Amino acid sequence: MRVRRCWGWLLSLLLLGTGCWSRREVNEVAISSAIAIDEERNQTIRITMQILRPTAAVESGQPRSGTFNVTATGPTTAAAIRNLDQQLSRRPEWKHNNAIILSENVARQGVGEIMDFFMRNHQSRLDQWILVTRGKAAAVLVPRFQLESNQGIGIRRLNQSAVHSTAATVPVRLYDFVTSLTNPAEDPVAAAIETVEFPDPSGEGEVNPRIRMRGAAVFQHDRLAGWLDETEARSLDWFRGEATGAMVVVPCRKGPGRGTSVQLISTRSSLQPYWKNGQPAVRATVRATGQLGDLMCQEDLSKHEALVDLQRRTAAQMEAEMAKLMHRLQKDLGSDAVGLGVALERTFPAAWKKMSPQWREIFPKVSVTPEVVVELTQMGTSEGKLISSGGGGK
Amino acid sequence: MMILGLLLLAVATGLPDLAALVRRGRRKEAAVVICALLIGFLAALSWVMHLPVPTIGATLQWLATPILGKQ
Amino acid sequence: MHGRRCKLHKEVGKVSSAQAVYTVVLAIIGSATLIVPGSMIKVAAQDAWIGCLVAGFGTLVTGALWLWLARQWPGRDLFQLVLAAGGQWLGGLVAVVLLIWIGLTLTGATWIGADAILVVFLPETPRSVLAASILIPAAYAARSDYQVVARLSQLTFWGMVGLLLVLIPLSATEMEPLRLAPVLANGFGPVMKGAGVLVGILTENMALIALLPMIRPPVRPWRLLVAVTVLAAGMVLLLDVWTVSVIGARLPGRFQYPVLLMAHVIGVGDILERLDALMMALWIAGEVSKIAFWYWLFCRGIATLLRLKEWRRLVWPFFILLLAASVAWVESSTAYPAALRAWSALFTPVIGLVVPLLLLAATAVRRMQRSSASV
Amino acid sequence: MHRTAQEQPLPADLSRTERLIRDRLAPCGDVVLRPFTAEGVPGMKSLIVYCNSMVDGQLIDEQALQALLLRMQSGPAALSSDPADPPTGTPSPTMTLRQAVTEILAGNLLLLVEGRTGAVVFRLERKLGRGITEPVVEGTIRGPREGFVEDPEANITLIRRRLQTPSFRLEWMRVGEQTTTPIALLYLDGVADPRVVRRARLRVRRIRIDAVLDSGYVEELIEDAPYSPFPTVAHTERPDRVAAGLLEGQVALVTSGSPQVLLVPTVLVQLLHSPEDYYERYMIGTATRVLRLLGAFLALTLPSFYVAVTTYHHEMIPAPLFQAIAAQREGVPWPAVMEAFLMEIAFELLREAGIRLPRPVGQAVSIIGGLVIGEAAIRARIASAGMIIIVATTGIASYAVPAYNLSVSLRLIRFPLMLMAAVLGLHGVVVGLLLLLIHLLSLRSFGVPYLSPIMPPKPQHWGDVIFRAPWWKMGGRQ
Repeated sequence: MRVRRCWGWLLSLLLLGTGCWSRREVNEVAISSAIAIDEERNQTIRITMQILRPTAAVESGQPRSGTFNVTATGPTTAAAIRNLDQQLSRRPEWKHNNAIILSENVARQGVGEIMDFFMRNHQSRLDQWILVTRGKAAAVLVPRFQLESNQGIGIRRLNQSAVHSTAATVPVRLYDFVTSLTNPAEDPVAAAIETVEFPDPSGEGEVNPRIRMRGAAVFQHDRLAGWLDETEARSLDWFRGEATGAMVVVPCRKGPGRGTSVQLISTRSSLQPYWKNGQPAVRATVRATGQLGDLMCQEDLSKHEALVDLQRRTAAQMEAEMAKLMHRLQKDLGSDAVGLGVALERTFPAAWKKMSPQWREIFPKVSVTPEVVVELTQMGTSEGKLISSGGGGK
Repeated sequence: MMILGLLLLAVATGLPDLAALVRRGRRKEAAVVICALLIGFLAALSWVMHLPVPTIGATLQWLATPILGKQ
Repeated sequence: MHGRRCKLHKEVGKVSSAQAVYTVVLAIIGSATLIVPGSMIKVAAQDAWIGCLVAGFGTLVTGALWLWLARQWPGRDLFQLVLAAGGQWLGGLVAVVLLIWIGLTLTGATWIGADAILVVFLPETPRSVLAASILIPAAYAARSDYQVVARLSQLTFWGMVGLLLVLIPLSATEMEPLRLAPVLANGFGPVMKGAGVLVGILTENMALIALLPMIRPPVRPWRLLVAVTVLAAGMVLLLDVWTVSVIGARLPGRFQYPVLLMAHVIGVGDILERLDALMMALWIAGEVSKIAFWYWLFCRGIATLLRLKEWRRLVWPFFILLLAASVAWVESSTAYPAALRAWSALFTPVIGLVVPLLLLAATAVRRMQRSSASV
Repeated sequence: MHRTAQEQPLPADLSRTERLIRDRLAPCGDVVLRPFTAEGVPGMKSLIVYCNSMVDGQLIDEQALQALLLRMQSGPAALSSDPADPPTGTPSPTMTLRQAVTEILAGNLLLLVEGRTGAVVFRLERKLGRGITEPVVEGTIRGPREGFVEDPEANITLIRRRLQTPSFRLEWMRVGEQTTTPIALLYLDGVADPRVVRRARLRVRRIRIDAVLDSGYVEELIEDAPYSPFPTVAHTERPDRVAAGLLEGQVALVTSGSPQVLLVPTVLVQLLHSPEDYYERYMIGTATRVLRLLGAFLALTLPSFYVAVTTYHHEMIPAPLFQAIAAQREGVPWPAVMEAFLMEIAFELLREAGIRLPRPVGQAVSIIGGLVIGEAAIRARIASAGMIIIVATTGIASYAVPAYNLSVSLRLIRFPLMLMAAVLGLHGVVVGLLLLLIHLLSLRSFGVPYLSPIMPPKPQHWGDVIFRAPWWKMGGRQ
């Protein structure tokens, strides 16, 4: 009698609220893989969403691409996304969205409010990637990835490769981006992405646009402050300790030669603030381990001293790049993308409380001394210097 | 529709116990059960019909104003 | 001698001390694990964990008062104790106040449980259905008496500890102990406010009195009280430290349920995407254990107060009343913290200090009358 | 008057006794009453009564009866201690009419002698029944192949041979007005909890039913929670499983005419263990047991998880898989839960058909049926491929549960769980499992909590719940 009653009023409960709320069948949903946000005149927001066509993956038939783009405008982000419903037979769903691409003019106007929707909505996941592009953001969704089925996965793979191998950009997730947005002591950074026209190598002249991730976009609070090129982005990665891999080309010690390339495998960095005669100063220590990529110099690395010297020169090269970046950030862009403010707040909370109102003025005067230690673990399979090029060797 | 559901819920939760109590002749418990069901049903009805009954949170805050001061 | 042995021993009545501790701990922090860490961090930022220590010691004092009272009237559960100590009128009044407090705690916990599921998982489901889906298992457990509630609480507590033992190492990569760094950066003010949030909830450790007569002897009440308060405050402290070190002290301020947000953050580490389901399951189990205990105490209280013999028959008839109350607790999630603060401001001093002292005084007066009468 | 006549011992006067028995049993048609006189003893009139469809004709030995009569004439029937003497009778002077009727119908021969009250009983039951074969349902790869048969004595012999200990206790009881089926209650003194034994004995005694044709009747009448889908009484065809149960403190009930022996009290954990875990080495035993527990959990929750995740929590499925599922479900007209119900019911129908048909045909039907229906359902857009896989896996997983009655109850509970998954998604499933857990926690089998070694916790037995501790670790301290 006990159990029967328990199922009795459970069913009566179902009667109370017939139907199943917030229920969305798998085939009543339009899956979004990437979202691009542009800004039209008088501040209306244009949302372009790349929707996956599930059946395309199954039916062979005529070669229909697996995705199509849908675009709509609205006064706010949420309104714009809701307006997408007018064109879609199914309700759009961004639970599987991989990337959010912001156009330059959106970034310049300020991204604070736009991000609010993605933090509030229960559908958006925190591990989406945030990117900024120079031209129109919708343009990034047009080119077809050769290796991937849609833009979302393509961008995700590009970001992951940026972290592990090239470090040509500063990969940032929605969660990190919003944390730095909410923290007054920190200025956000985002990866830069662009569409590039490559003439088709087979020469038929059919130009197919490709997507490339290079450089980064640096913000001042929530407004775009400026762009960093590839090498600056890489040194920013070393400051923040985000990327693990990078390819550092070190000029030859003497004589002609293109240089020695060192592939970094893992980098760990930390910022230690200290006081130097009354002014805040920060020591940025980076410990990197790497291996020799190739040797296009006349040197002979078979001896240990040459190896130690190469390690020192690589470290010096990295320190120089990092110093150049700091100069550009402090003098031209005025954006604390490196996170000096966060380090100061953590180690000297009392001092930081007094400094924070004038941080914009103090920041350019903070002296940052990068200290890099590089350790080359292995020289690859060939040993010392094998092939001498040009003048028939010594 | 909701009211029907409420009625069904009241019957499903209250009736078996009430019947058992009446059968065993426990009038006092039966009385308590009946007023529990009645008050419950009225409270649920007032919520379903959106009658202007103040919520518990509001009454608590009103009572706590001397202690916490105006929020 | 090896081999098989008799595994099937007849059930021993009552509850073991360990089960009683787990039951009371979950009765305190069952629903608190959802909102308390968040609201404490909002108020006390990264020093929230110090608030837990302060609240812990504070409620040890109130618990001690209740225990001292219980020792004067051995062998009685909470409501029998109150009626015996306070006599007909005072006891009755105090019992009614206790019943109202238990009812509010019960319905408040149901509301927050339903709201957590609504906000994070099922945005379009009506709140009443979610509240009912949490209240039904709790009523079913309450109906099958305190032993089932105790066992459910024990399983849930082990589950929660197990889950945290899995989650914390997993989130080690995201963890930044330095975020706790500026300790007491802005003095004791916020810490006390943070402690205030928790004290209101930790005063529920006097629920131990309701279970004292149900524990298998030997019963050591003082040790149980300390264990309950330390475990409850310790669990909230662990959650505070963990939340602050993973997502910093600023972000939880902006989220309603930071602890559920952690599942996403840990998922961000691409380690385990499916953590939310596991975390949700245990949070609902914690919710149901808490509500089941208070529902059981509520019905027994009414039975003791009105001198009814059958308390089991009261469980289901009160279902509709409690469901309506829990749905009508607050209008929206933003109003909940203010209501919770009002609830704890109103009831913490009353339940924690006024009631025990009043009853102790009444006992003393009664003792003097009896001794003067017998002389 | 009629009642008292039943209770008094049979009168000395032979003719009255004959009349009593004749009007009681003559209408049966197969009961024979034959006057019997020994040559050497003209004065001794006596009467033989037996039921010839129960008694083995060849065993009736005239000479032995006459020799007995001779001895009885000299003095009170001295029981011949000479073993050479074939079927000696057991005299019972105080036998009442009702006992006499029961004995006759049980296949014994009664010798009534003039001038002596009561009767002498000769056991001449015709022994027929099938030989000891391998149990059909509970087969195992390793371990004894003997299965019980219908004859209770044979079953008890199979058990007794495995437990040659003085602490073995056997009590016979009779149940059922019409059938008076003998039921044997077996337990090990000192191992089984005396209170449990007393409760079992009491419950069997209190059975008021007209016929007991199989141990299933007894199971239903003595079980603890008739309203719970979970079985609190286990039944098995394996003598080694019964021996193991007795060693673990269970009480066995052997019902005459039924190859299933009941084991009470039974807890959930025992239903999930198979005797094979203890015959294989502990590592293999543990591995198969963990697999079985996983199978049981999947059989209960897999379809509802799938329905909940595909209907509500899309973010919990990795993107490529989600895309694939979306593609598969493209043409399916009804929601995931309807599709799940349809497929589950189809699978259950197939399973039931497989059992009902004769063995070779049955096997073929269930396998081919499954494949054909699955394939056709996908092509006809009735169900998606993902759902077919889920349903098939659930079906196979439910076979992993050793106790058939538990696997059926798990399959039954799956349907309400699916309904809750459809209404409240994963939250509904969690609430459903919570309700189930609370129900299990409140369940008791003969006073023993149903989730016994786990909750209330008995750490000394935890070695044998999920894992099977090696023997040298099992049962160290008491």
